[in-house]
Amino acid sequence: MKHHIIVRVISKFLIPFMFLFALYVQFHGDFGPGGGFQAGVIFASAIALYTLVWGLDRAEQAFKPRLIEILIATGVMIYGGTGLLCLFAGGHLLEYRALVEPGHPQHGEHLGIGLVEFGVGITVTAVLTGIFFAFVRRGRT
Amino acid sequence: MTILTLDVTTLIVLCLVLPLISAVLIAALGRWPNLRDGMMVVMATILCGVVCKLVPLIDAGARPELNLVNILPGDHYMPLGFKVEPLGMLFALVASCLYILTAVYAVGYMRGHHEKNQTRFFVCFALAIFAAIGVAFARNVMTLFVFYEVLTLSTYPLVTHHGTDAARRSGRVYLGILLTTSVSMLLLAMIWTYFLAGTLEFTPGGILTGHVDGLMLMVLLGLYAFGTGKAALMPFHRWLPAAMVAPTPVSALLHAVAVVKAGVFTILKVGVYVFGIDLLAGTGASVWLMYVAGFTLICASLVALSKDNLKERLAYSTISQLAYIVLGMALANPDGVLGGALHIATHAVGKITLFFCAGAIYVQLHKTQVSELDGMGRRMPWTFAAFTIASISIIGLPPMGGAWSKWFLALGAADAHQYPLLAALMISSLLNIAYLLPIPMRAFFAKPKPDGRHDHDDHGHAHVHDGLSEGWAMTIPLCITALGCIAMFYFADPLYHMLQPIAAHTQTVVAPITAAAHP
Amino acid sequence: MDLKYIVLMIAIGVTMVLALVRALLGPTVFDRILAVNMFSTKTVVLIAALGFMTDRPDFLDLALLYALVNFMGTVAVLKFVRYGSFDQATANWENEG
Amino acid sequence: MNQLLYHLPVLQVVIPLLAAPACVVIRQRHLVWLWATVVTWACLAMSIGLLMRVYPTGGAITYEIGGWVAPWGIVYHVDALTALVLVIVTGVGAVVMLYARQSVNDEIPAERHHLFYAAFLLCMTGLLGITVTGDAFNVFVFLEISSLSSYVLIALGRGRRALTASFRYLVMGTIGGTFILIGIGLMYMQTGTLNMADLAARLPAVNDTRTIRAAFAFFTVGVSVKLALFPLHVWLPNAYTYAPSVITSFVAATATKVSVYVLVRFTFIIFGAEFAFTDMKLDVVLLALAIAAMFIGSLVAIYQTNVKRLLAYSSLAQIGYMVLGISLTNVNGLTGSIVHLFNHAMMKGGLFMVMGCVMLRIGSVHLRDMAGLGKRMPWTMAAFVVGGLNLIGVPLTSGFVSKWYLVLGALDRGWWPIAVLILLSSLLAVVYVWRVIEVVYFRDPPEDAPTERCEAPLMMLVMTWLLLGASIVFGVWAQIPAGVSKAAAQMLLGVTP
Amino acid sequence: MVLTAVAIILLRDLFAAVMLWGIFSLLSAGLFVVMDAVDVAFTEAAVGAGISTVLMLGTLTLVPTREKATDRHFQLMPLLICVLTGAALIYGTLDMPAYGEADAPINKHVANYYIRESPRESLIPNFVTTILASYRGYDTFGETTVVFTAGIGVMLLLGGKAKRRGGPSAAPPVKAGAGDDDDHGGAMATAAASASREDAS
Repeated sequence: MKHHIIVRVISKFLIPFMFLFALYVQFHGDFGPGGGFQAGVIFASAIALYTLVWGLDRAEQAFKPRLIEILIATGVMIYGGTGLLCLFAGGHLLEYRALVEPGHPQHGEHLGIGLVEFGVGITVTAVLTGIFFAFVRRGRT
Repeated sequence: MTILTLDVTTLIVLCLVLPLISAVLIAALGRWPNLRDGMMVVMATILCGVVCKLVPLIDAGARPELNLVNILPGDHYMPLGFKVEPLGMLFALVASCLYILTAVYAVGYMRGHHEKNQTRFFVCFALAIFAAIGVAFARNVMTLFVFYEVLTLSTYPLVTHHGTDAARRSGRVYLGILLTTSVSMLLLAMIWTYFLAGTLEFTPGGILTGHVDGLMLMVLLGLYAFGTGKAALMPFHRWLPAAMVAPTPVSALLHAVAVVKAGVFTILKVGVYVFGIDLLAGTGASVWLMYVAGFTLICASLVALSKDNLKERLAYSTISQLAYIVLGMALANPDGVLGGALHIATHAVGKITLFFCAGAIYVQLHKTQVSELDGMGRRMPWTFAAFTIASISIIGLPPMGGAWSKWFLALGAADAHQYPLLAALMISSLLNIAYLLPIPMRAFFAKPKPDGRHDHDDHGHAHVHDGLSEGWAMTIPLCITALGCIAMFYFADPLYHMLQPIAAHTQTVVAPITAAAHP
Repeated sequence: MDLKYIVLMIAIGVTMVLALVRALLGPTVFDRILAVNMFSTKTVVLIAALGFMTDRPDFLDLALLYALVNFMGTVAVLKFVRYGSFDQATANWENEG
Repeated sequence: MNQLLYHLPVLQVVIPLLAAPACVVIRQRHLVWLWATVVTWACLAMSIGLLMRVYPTGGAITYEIGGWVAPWGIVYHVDALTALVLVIVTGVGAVVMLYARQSVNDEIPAERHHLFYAAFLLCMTGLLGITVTGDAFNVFVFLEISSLSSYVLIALGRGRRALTASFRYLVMGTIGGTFILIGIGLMYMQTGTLNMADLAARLPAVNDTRTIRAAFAFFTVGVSVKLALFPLHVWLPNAYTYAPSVITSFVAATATKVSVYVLVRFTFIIFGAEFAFTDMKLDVVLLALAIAAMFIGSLVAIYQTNVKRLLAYSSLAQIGYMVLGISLTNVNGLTGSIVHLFNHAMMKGGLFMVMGCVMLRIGSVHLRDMAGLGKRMPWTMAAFVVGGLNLIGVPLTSGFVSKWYLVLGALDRGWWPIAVLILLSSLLAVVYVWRVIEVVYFRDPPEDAPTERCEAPLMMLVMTWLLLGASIVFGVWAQIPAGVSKAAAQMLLGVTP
Repeated sequence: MVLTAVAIILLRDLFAAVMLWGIFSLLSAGLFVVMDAVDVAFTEAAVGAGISTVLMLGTLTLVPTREKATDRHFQLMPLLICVLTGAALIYGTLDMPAYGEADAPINKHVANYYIRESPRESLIPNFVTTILASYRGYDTFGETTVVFTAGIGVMLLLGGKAKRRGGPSAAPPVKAGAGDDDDHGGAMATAAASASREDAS
């Protein structure tokens, strides 16, 4: 089965690129299409590809189940935390302009949107990875 | 003693709370039967005393009230509360007095019969009394309905006490009919009344005048009359014979103390305080009810005649006697209503005696059929003497209490120019004679049947009769109630006096309509 | 619209339809996989071309995304077809590789 | 503090929402339980606080999320009706949480407790979010949260049948959700807005378009699936029967109530009573279905031998009452409907909790295994009697208050046969409740069955009684629930009190 | 697209159905592109073509790839419901404003405000992002929670090594694409994904 080498080489080449692209989608969402959700999906796809090629055990060394659980929670908490932060800063929930000093609402928007998109990205990545791992693990028996 | 100085509200509270406390204590003392039963009788006596304390006040024209809680908000004024008036006072008096005797008797019966689950039995018993007092003192239909249902539910375990298949089946019939009628008709009638009149308070002269008339009034009356399943108006009478599977003290409770009396009391109370007898008389809405009642009382008497089982015969007799009371209300004139109200008391005393006797006969002789009683009078002379007295009272002959109530009912029927009903009353009384008197006659004058099995039974239980202390616990109550039958003839005046306001008041309110009603 | 774009669109369209037909008809699994793969490649081309035509550079992101994700999808499909599991045969694979 | 009070409407949802991921992080199962309990009770306190702000003053609170005013952003809207439903959800949630500990220990593997409680909190979050939002699409979002979590939670029940039950619920629920989404989408098409108040203002202008009629149809059918209105109820019985006891109590007491709330809110406030009932004749449809539900639900319940399933069918009938009240479209009827949301939550939650106790102790809720249980678990079974009386609607129980208003509503509308039917159907309740009571108290257990006392753990018992006791208290003293419901009904119908 | 959808339903071979599903997703992405909704197409590409195919295949690794031959008697009810639903949808679209029409309500009210005001209120050129994360940021929060819920759900049902459920009870008849034990995760992930996708529209 030597020909698997093709898959492995290409994967090795592609996976970093996918991560990079995911980061691009994550942070470029302000300007082009995409955002946290799509970035998360691409991240998860990359991890899935890694798992497909190198197997679950190696993938789980990098992404331990416990870590995935915490990441899932973290993403939501980042999102909600941003919202509450706005609230404690004197605004309404998710009122990003409250995050920065008055007079620069647009900066506040930018900051807030960046933060929540980051939260979305983390949660989506972790959830999809977690689901994928759960399936693969279940198939093992 | 402090009770002598208690104010009237406290008295009402006590009337309601005492049976509840009694129930709790009975449950708590379940492990010590003697203590439990003694306590129960003591509590019953105190209760009776408290109720009696109320009587002079009511007699003097006081109408004490007690409001617990207003259930619904704002414009829906519907308090859960109590207000004592003569009719309720009478019912409470009957229930609480007879409760003492029934309690004593029940102790004797349950022990003599070695029944299981005695604690549950007595707890439910106390709860039933609580519910009966609640029904008696209810200030509005709502409160009355609440306690009516409590009464149904608390007596259900009594009816199914034996837990056999037959008992369960009867329990189903009992609960089925009582709940079905009350939930589907009485409740509807109640909400409808509220919808029409905007209140449910019992008010002298009624609350429906001017809100409804014609056919709707008849329908509403029908909903009340048939919805009160406890009044056992035909065709909703089946539960009463079915409930005969229960131990005899339960039958006494059902027939005399609480259940059926609560039924007819409800009908009387609704007729007087919700419809107002003038409205009924004026519109003639209750005429059909008179005939239903008349039909029931003749029919039930005929059925009673055909029953050989003693308790069943008495059950049908009760159905017939209840119809008298309903008839009294339906006549919608003072004499009729007074007669009906009085009949609650007189029938209660009479019927409880009969059931006490039946129970005593069952416990001592193990006889359930009338035909087996030949010659037993000599064995239980006191019991059969009491039976005779009570029978005469039920039939309505002087010098027994029943004479008065039947007299007034007959007057009422004549007043309303309902001569067929007058005839029905007379016929039914004759039938009463035919199905009641032969029982003591056989017992005293017929020769015992030479049946081996019976001899054996007699022998075995003669011992019980003589030796065990439970015997007197049953005999004494039934003697007392028998004496009560006689006493009610001679001392009916206070009762009559107390009840007078129910009828008197209505006479003065809308007299012209009454005149117009009779062509 | 310029004629060359129309020709381009028609060409891609016909290819996609042909791929679709192959994917529907089968008959072997590999026919389908290849057809789907081809179909997705053509989608990438189509999107890129559309982006070029309408002067929208964001479409390139989209095309890029497709290209990347498709690779992962194809690997997954192949592994499924070959091993019937995403994990089971990994050990062998490791040893052989 | 004032600051926090101002944010109460949104904190009500966000706090349980954020508490869910916190559960996953905490992980240690006792701590997670404690945390979830504290959070649910805090939620209850918040919703009571909200209720006190809108009742009896009669005001409504609006909260702009993100500071964007309607219709540009999403707003939260709290009025008397909302606050009542919030109290229902958080109240049942709080009680169930305290109850949950032993039951969950018994039914869920220990290593998944943290996820279980997280899912539970999410389910509650979803229901609260649906209730409190003033934005049509936001309803759908939170509907998804609550539905997804309840599918999972139901699937956790013992035995494989929980899975098929959950799957069926998933299929039906997804169809329902999609229909709701289509409805909202069509409305958006014609109005260009998603804000409820804005929709209400803009819809009358386009009422006669087919798009809005289709939107109405889709939306109503979708919600009917979610609230298990009679012909669309097929997911309900199995889901309730096989779910873990705690979940059955919670979901049965809250989920369908929130759906009824959504139906009420959309028909009366957004589409408008005139469009919904005069143009679309929704009242006739609902009336027919409600009556069918009342009778068929009760009749089927009579023949059940699994008590949880019996109660599930009884829920179906009770939902019929709620929908019936809506179809009466008058103050009394609607009051009955709304107060029944509250009352039924208490009684059914409590009854399923009783079944949870039974499940814990004897491992079955089958009627034949419950013979003679009245002696072995007297307090638990007494609670069942109380709940049963509530279902029947005996006076002084809260079920009676609901029926009172419903019958008055029917009489107000001049539909006295409906009044009769309402009462007749409660007779069927007598039959199915009594079947259980008879077995429990008056049938002797089989010879080989154990006879020793096996009362449920104190905490479970106390919580069960708390709910059922409340149902008695609010039956005797219905000022608050009936008052709030009446205020809500008047608000919905635009009647000035 | 219709052809593909019908084929997916009719096919018994679940694997082929998954493949066609991929094509269906590509086609719809193409449709979104044509409708000028790049963001939606982007999401569809990422989810539909990529991860959901993999997850469905993941499901197939756990269940037999051929659908069980349930008795295929003609079922009128589901068909009727489908036809009714379709008819209602078509009925609803009859009065709908034409796509892209400038004075359709959808383009005049809120959306118009977003397009006009969003550049002023935030520095972000892609107003879709602004809408999703700020104007309707709370919805997106909700959607994130939906995804979170799906994750929790799958872990609850599939996670853990211990096999909880024993007992070889017969697997109940299920619909296409569904296994018995593990379909929830897949279906839920799909549901979550589709929910999120709707959000973008």
